[in-house]
Parts: sequence; structure tokens; C-alpha cells
Amino acid sequence: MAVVHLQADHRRFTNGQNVITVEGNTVGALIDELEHRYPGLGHLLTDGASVAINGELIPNGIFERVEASTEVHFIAPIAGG
Amino acid sequence: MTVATKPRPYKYVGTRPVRHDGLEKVTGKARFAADLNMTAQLHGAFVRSPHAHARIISIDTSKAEAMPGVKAVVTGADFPNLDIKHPEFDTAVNIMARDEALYNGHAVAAVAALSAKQAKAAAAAVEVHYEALPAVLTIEEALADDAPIANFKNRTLFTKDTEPSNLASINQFDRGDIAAGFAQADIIVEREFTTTAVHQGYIEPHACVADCGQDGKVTIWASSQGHFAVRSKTADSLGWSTDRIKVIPAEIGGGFGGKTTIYLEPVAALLSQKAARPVKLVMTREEVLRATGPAPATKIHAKLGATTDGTLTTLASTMYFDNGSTKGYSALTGAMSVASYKLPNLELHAIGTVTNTPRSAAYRAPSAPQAAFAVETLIDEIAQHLNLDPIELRLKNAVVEGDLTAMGVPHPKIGFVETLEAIKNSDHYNSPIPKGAGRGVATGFWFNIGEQSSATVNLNEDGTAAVITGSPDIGGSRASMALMAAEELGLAVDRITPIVADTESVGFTDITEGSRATFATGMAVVNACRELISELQQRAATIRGVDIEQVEWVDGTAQIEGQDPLSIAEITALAKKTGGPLTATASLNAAGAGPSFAVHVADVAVDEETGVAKILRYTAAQDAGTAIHPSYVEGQIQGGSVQGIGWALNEEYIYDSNGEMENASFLDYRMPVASDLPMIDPIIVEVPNPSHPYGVRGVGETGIVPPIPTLANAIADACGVRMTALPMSPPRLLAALNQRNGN
Amino acid sequence: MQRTHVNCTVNGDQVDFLATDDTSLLNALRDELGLISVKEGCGTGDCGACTIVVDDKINCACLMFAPEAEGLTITTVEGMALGEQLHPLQQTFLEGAALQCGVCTPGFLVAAKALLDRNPDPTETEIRYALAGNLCRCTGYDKIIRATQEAAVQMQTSKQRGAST
Amino acid sequence: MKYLAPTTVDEALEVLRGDPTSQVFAGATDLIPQIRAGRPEPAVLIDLKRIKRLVGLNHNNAKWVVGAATPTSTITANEAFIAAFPGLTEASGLIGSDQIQNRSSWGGNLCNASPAADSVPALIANNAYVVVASNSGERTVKVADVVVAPGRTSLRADEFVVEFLLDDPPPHSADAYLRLIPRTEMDIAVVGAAAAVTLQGNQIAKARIVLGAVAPTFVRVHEAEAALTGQTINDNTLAAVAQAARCAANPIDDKRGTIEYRRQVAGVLAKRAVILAAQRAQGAS
Repeated sequence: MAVVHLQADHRRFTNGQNVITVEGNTVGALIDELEHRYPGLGHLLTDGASVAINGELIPNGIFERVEASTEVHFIAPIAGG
Repeated sequence: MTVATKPRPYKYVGTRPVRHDGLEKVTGKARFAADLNMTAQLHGAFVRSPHAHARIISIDTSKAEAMPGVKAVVTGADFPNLDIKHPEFDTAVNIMARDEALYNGHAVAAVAALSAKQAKAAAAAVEVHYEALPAVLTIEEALADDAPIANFKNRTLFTKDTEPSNLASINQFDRGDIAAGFAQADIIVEREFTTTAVHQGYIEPHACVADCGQDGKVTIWASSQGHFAVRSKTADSLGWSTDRIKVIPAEIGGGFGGKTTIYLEPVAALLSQKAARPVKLVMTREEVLRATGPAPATKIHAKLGATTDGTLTTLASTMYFDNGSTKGYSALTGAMSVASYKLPNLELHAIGTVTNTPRSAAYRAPSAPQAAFAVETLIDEIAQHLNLDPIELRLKNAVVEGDLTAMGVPHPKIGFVETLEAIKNSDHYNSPIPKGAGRGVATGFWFNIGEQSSATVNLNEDGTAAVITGSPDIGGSRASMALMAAEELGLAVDRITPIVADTESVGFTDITEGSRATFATGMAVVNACRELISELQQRAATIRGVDIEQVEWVDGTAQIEGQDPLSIAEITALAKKTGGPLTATASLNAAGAGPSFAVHVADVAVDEETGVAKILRYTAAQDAGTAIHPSYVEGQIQGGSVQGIGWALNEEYIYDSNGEMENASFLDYRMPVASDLPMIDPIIVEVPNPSHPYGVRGVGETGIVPPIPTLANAIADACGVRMTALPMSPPRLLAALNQRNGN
Repeated sequence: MQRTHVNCTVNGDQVDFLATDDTSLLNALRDELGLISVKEGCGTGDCGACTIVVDDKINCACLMFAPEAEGLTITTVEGMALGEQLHPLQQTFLEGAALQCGVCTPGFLVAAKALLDRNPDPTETEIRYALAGNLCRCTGYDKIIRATQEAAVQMQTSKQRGAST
Repeated sequence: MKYLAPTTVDEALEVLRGDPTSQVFAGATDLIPQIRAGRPEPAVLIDLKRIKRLVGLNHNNAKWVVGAATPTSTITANEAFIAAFPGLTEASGLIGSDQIQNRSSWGGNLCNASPAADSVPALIANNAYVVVASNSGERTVKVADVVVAPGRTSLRADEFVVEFLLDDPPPHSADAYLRLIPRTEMDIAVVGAAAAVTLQGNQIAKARIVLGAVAPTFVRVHEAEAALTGQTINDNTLAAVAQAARCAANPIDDKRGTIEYRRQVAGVLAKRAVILAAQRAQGAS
């Protein structure tokens, strides 16, 4: 269980909701659950997003453990030059 | 000048030793990719599309193959067709066109011959039958209702669309309520900004040598920002397994993001395989400009509201970034880079377009300078209207730890306020503005990234050390690695040799990009050193016959109470008898990259009769976290500033109506020369990044973000015209002055 | 293809090579004599990365045909140090961090030396104009200008010291 | 391609006679980039720099004879020349970087026939002539009559420029050359303006004003000269000069500048060049 923050881009999948409480013990499980509830969203979160947990960008997010109070942000990928 | 939040506790970190690779570079011995030659080497040349958009009906290579000295010819047919969803699909297509040429200059075939001249002649003899297709060259043309499709393989990112379109990506970021925010504002400014494509302008053209053996394995010598990425992208483009490719990093002659992708290596590998001889490919400057990644052209509409006390309430912006021939993230990162102010209400639309121009590539803080041009100009106008000091206005709204970025994540510990104050307190900002000139201020921000890095530290028998990483050194990072290792081990920096190793001699390491090398690879070096120190303590315990708990590591020596300390050299001398060689390796996927903020101030004089803007004085402050080697931190700040100055004043891509670049030379693609500039005074601000052992933030990118609005704001102050189109070249500036004068 | 036998003096050595007539001197120096410090950044004389000294004057090697070198005296950065003793400019470039990627460095050193040989005490503006034919994209020129100023001071000082002893 | 380096004018002419598609060159600073850009390669390259007569400056009997292949850096280092022709010195010194200056020559700058050549407006303003050699002998031509169109000269295929002739300027005379480029160096003129004036007291007795880069060839601005002659330098005459220069300009839009810009700046630079030349003439003997 965690509090997931989605970007505006993701909201077209979630009927406009941008903060969603989701079941799951890892970020990967959250994505699976979101895909189950909102088909198509999971793909976007896996391939086209970075993950921040409680405000810190986590490079390899999917195996990261989450708890009920964990704030998970899915944000756009960042690169550099 | 350095402004630190607290005194520096380090012995080596923060000093300015001569870089380890410097001697080779001042004596002319350093080997860049074009400097390497193999026995029996062939030279390659490309055939490039003369059309901005065309269907390739057929390619006849028979005449070329029959020409003297020609040993191999390749076309798109020799490369595998990747699935359209493959992450490197666009890279592969850009390297060699298949059925569709996407821009003037797109490679359609390549030749290898005994001499470069023979290769060039043979390339000219390759017969390509094109069917010219309608092309789109600008953002406006791409967006037009009846626009032709620029790239039939393009699908819009972040949508469910499956049909080809001229949109590369569509994103939106928002928070608060912009309608309410604007209603609350006492002053609203709104403008449209345009910028043209600009090139990274590295002085070394792309080059590589590939040598494919009879076993099908290829060794590639490449100048790149990341040789592991060269390996993976080459493997993907060719459909080869990774173990068939070894990439040896040559010295790299500048990259600035432009050498994070590849253009030559798979072609060289395939030519080498066909010819069974090493093949060298070197681009001409014209090819570099016509066929390698520029930074995107943009069109940005922005609207900013504030209350009379200078509180920014609302920003609404629609940003179009042109990706060139294939999709990319440019619009997204541009929009996300608007993150320096609290701004309770925000709505950003970020739209990438696809056109028949060269595929854009990353360029130092990719897409942030264009976005900053818009937002920092509007902030300046608000300060001007409200008669507020531009620094004070920014201080009032500056983000601090916990405030949200544009994408909604809270900022970690950052040094924006400290950087603003550094300029506010600077001699430059407190000096009178020279008569007849204007002064401009602007800020910039870049996220910085972590990613994967590896490092191995070997202690030699005599106690000297080799620090081996996989991060190509483009601005002095080897010296930084050695400094951090010196600090950890307590070993003089000149007893440490930093090495950039090939893809088979060090663990996987991501590209030197996103200001990450000193941060992430530095962290790997520190971790390896710390592991090595535990081992040294263990060896010292063995030598002295005590428990490891009794051994402390202090200032490069093992200290045991009541005994003489043991130096590293004394321990390594006995390595054979205490367990063998002393070496340690660390790999990581670094978290906790710290954003870096910059604030620039410039004094500019404008010749109102000719529209020539001259920079009289320039000062650039930036938060480095901790400056490991301050000289090279200053160098990054100064270099970024001048690239931004070039972008602001004179650099631009000029296409004719057929999409051919008209100014594909250093004569007409006008990068700044020494006489165009004053000294660039750097101020290093140090607000350490708590997520790095030495507080490093990464400094490579942010410096290019503020110059454009800094100069635009200075020009506005000097002569009252708001420049909203780049470059602010003499013809554009004079036209604006004429308009001001009512002519 | 016409080839010419070219005899010239390069970095103090009498050398000879065969060059196809339309080969640039840049290519001949690199390919025939192995002088890899002479870099091709543009091939059109606009970046100065191939700056060399030809009979006491700086030229872009890319703008010369190789046979033109017949009988001439050429110096590249490979010939700038005296044995192990770096030229003061090489030393101040190193110490002043006046290079980042280093690909333009040989051209800058050759051009800066030519300036100081002709004008031992140049102003900042004179240095900037003298080096305007050399592009650097990494440094913003600041540290290059400062390193050149510093070398000028050092060379003046050591000359005075030499004169007084 | 074949490279030849004759040591006399006659030898060079002989090669030219044998193959009129041969290309004479001095610095090759334009030729090599043009060949790289795809211009047809000449069969024979004739290097003129080994011909003694073509390299060097001579000042005798109030006349200057300057070899067509003399590096511009040699010209701009000659103290007597600088004193006599400060504007022509400026113009010659603007042709590229120091590296280019050691190769570029008046002969090359003129025969490349670009309307943006820096030295040519100043040469025309100083009423320079060239000596042209051919197999039928030598002839003297006004520099102003050499360039007939972009990339095209009035010289025949078997001719080449041997030397430039300039008279010492009359007393109370001076010249100036100004150009506009977006950078401070390493650019081709977007607009160039040369002025040579002779003063009589406070009045302009004679003026020559020539523009570069604003028309297919160099433009002598007779109206501006007329507006100055017999007048003092004042706001009215300067405004007339600027107006005449704007009208005389017939520029194109290209990657280096717009029509509007070139026209307007032609006026500005013509005016400034006149001011500078007059100031110098006041100080001149």
C-alpha cells in the first residue's frame, strides 16, 4: 500500500485522478496494480518514467519496497547532455 | 572566487593539481579517435541524401564497387530492421536510412576504400534513386492542419496513438489552479519566444576506427561520451550480441551531449566485417553540422502573473520543441526545467515535433536554455514593471529544500538562494553599470542525474595507485577521480594514475552526461577506496599481529596504538605475504543526484545604429555542491556560459527551402571567438549535496542555461527592446530597434 | 595521380615525404610524418586546430597544399618543448587549467607562442585578437587568455633575469 | 591535380598557355575551401608565391608597387604603408585570422571576386591599379574594373595579376575602412565601407566612397562623394552620405544578412568611414 502521485500525462488513464492509493509491497507491484486498474498506464510507467520515493529519485525503482505511508512519484524521464 | 557554506575539511579535494592527462595534451601526443591508425586500414566515406525527405526507391552500388581501391560498400539493406518499439529504433535509422531519407544529409550508404580520396570518389558513384516527398522544416509546418508526414515511422510518445504523426511527444505538468492564480495576479506578462536549432560545436568531428576479426568480433576505437553506450547502440543497430564488440575509448575532443549518441560505429564495424580490414571513419565539419544532432528549435508561449509585492503566482506555458527527424524527450525536459520558483499555480504543455531536419541530440542541460529564455525574460519584465531589484524578486520566490519541482517532486537540499546571494554580493552586481550599457540577470537550473558507474582501484607494489573507471574524461574528470581517491586513501594525488578503461576492463558505466561523472563515478571510486582501506587495515593487522579493530586508518597510514604507523607503501610491499594483490572494485546505480543552480549577470552595450551587442562584463555564479577540482569547475562554468552566449547572439541553423543547411561551416555557423568576449568571472558556491560523500552536485550543464535570458535582459536594459527571437544577431536587434523607433 | 617529393625541415629535423599534389599539408604532416597534434577541426581555416608555424609565421595546415612545404621550415607543438623542458606556455596552460578536452590546445599553443615571440607584452585585447583564429568550445577562452598572460610575465621575468646575470 | 611552383612570370604564363583550366593561386585560403565544397578541381595548380616579383612592397617616387601574392600580414606590418594608407591597412588586416593573414593576398582577395572582399573597396577608394600579365604582354587595369560579377573577373583565362600600383595619397588625405560582421573576427563582411578623403582647410576637396557586400560587385557611391565635395563634415553632409550609400546599396538576403539590414548599415558605415578618414586627414601632413 502506498500513495502514488501521477503526472498530468497519466491522468488520461485514470479519469483525472492524480493521487491514488495503491496496494503493493514494491514499486513493481504498484505498477502491476495500476496497469490492472487502468490498462495502458503500466507500460507508460515502466518505460517512460522515473520514480521518486519520498522525494528522492530512485534509479532502479521496481524492486524498491514501499509501505503504507510511502509517497511514490512517477515522473518523466530525465537525461542530460 | 568560492563562496562556501562552511570551511573545507579536506586535504586534497578542493586543490588544483595539474591534471594527469595534461602533459600529453600540451605536447600533442594525446590520441583522439582520428589520430589512430591500424595496419592495412581502409578509409570510409558516406553517401548522404540531397533531399530533406525522400523515398529511397533503389540504390545501385555496382559502379562504386568497381572503382579502384574500393573494398566494401554498405547500405540500409545490410542492417537489420529493428522493431519500431525498440528503444534504439530511431538511432539505428538515423545511422543509416532504410526506405526513407528523413533529412538532407541523412546517410544512405557508405564506402570503404584504400584511401579517403578513393572512398569519396566511390561514394559519389553510388547511384541512389529517390522519390522526393513533401518535407516539413519548421515547427509551424509540422503543426499545420494539412502538414505532410515528416517521418512515417514516428509514433507520438506518451499517447496511445498508433498512426504516424508529426508530434514526437505530448506532456503536461500542472499544479494549483491557473485561472485562480491569474485572477489573483496584479500584473501579467505574456510573450511568444522562438529559437533556432544550434549545434554543440565540439571542435573534434566524430571519428572512429573499427577492426572486425575473422571470429566476427570487432574492436572499436571511439571518441564518445560513453563507450559502453557505443557498444550497446552498435550491438542493437547491428543485431549483434554485446560480447562481439569491444570499445576502447580514445580521447574525446568535446561532446556537450552531442557524443552521447552514435553515428559512425556500426557502419565502420560492418564495413570492416565486409572488407576484413580495419576501417576508419572521420566526419568532415560539414557532415558534423548537416548530419549530427543539433539542439532543438523551439517556439514557446509563456504567461506569468505576479502580485505587486513581487510574488509570482502563476505560470502557464506551451512549449514546442522540434526534435528534428525522430522523436525524443526534448519538450519534456524543457518544460520540467522551469523549476526555480515556488509558483503555486502552474500549467505547462510540452509538445515535441518531428520535422525533416537532422535528428536533435542532447546539448548541455538539454532544452533548459530555451525554456529559461522565456521564463527568465518574463520575470525580468515583472521586476521592471514593479520597480523591484531582479535578484530580490527572485530571492522572494526562490525554491528551497522541500519546495516542488515542475514535475511535482520536492527539491532536496539545494543552493539556489545562496547562489542568488553570491551574485547580489558580488563586486560586479554592486558596481555602477558602465555608461551607455545595460545590465541583465537571469538564473538557470539543471536536475543532474546519477545512473550506473563502476570503478576499480589497484594499489601497486610500491604503494602508488591506479584508479580505473569507465567514464570518458571530457573536462578534467580524471583529475577529480584522482583527487577523491587521494582524499580517501591519504595518498598524494600525483601518486595516483586515473585511467579510463575499455568496455572489457572495467565494470559497466553509463555515459558521461547529465553532469554525472564526478558525482556517480566519483562515488564508485570512493566506495572502492573505502573497501580497499578495510583491506589495508586487515593487512596491517596481519603484519603487526593485532586484531583489525585495533587498526585505525588516519591520513594514509594504519595507526596502531603504541606502534609506528604503517604506510600504504609498507603494506603493499608485503602484499604477497599477507594475502595477495590489493585491489577493490565498486559498482553502483547512484541515487541522490543534487540539482545545481546558476545565476549570471552581464553588462552589455548596444550599438544602436548597427544592432551589434557587445558584452562588457560577465559574472557567473553556480552551486557546485563541493568543487573537487575548482579550476575545472570554473572551466565548466565559463565554457557553459560562452556556449550560451554564442546561442544567444549569433549561432543558428539556416536552411534553404529544400532543407539544405546553408551555413554548414565554422565560417558561417558563428561560434564565439576569443575577441568577442570579456573574461567570464566564475563564482563557485558550495552547498554540499548530502547524498554524495564529498557533497558533489555536478556542474557540467547548468552554466549554459542562464546566458540567453541574461543577455536578453541586459539588452532590454540597455536599449529598451525585448528580444524574443534567437539569435539576437545584429540584423534582428537592429530590426527591433527600428521598431522601437517607429521606423 | 601526381606525387611530389617534398623536402622540408620539421621541428628541427630535415625530412622528406611523397605527397599527392592535392593533399593538404595537414594530411601530409599527420599521415606521412605522424604529427598528430595537427588536428582537422574544419578543413577550411576557420578553427585553427591545425595551426603550425611555417617560416616563422603561423598558418592553418589545412589551407596549404603539401608540395608548398618544399624547402620551408615548419614547427608544430611537438617541437615546442626543449627536450623535457616544457615551453612556458605549455606549463602555464597546464597549471592554469587552460584546456579541457584538449583537441584545440596544440593550435592555441602554437598561435600563442607566435604572438609572444612577436609581442612579448601583449594586452588582453591583443591576445584575444591574436587567438581569434582558434576556436575553443570548452573553456570560454578565459583560462587560455590568462595562461597566455601568465606565460608572457614569466618569459619577461626570466629574460630580465637572464639579462641581469 | 598537379602542383607547380614557377619562379618567373614567364614560366607561369607558359603553364597557363598549356592549360587554360589551370588555376593560379597565392594563399589558397579561398581556393581550398571552394574545392572542398565541391567546386571542380583544376588540373594544374600554379603557386605564384615563388615568383619574386609577386611578393613584397616597394615604395619609389611616390608610388607603391605591391606584389599580388604578398601576404597581407607583410603589408600591414610596413610602417610607411600604414602611415600612408591606414584604411587600406585596416581592410587588409581584416581578411581572416592571423593564420589567414600570413597567406591571404590582395591578388587572391581581388580575383576571388567576392563582393564581400575586404581589401578591394579600400583599394578602389585609393584608386589602385593592377598590372596583369598574359602571353601577349602586360596591361594595367583599374582595380575597380576587375570584378564584374560575383565570382567573375574581367581577366582572361590566360591572364593573372602580377602587382598592384598605388600613388602616395596627396597632402591632407587619409582613408578608412569599416566593416560589419556579427562576430569581431573570422567572418565575411556583411557590409563594408571604404572612404578616402582629401581636405582643403575644413572642407573636403575630394572623396572616394566605396561599398562592399551590398551589391553583386563593389559600389562606388558617387552621390555621396558629390555631397561631400566642397563641404565641411557636418550633420547635413553626413546624412547625405548615409542616404546616398543606402540608395546605392543593392543587396541580397542571405545567410549573412538581410536586404534591409545591409542597406541601413551601408549608410551607417559610409558615414562613419568618412568621419574617420576626415579625422585622420586632419592629422595628416
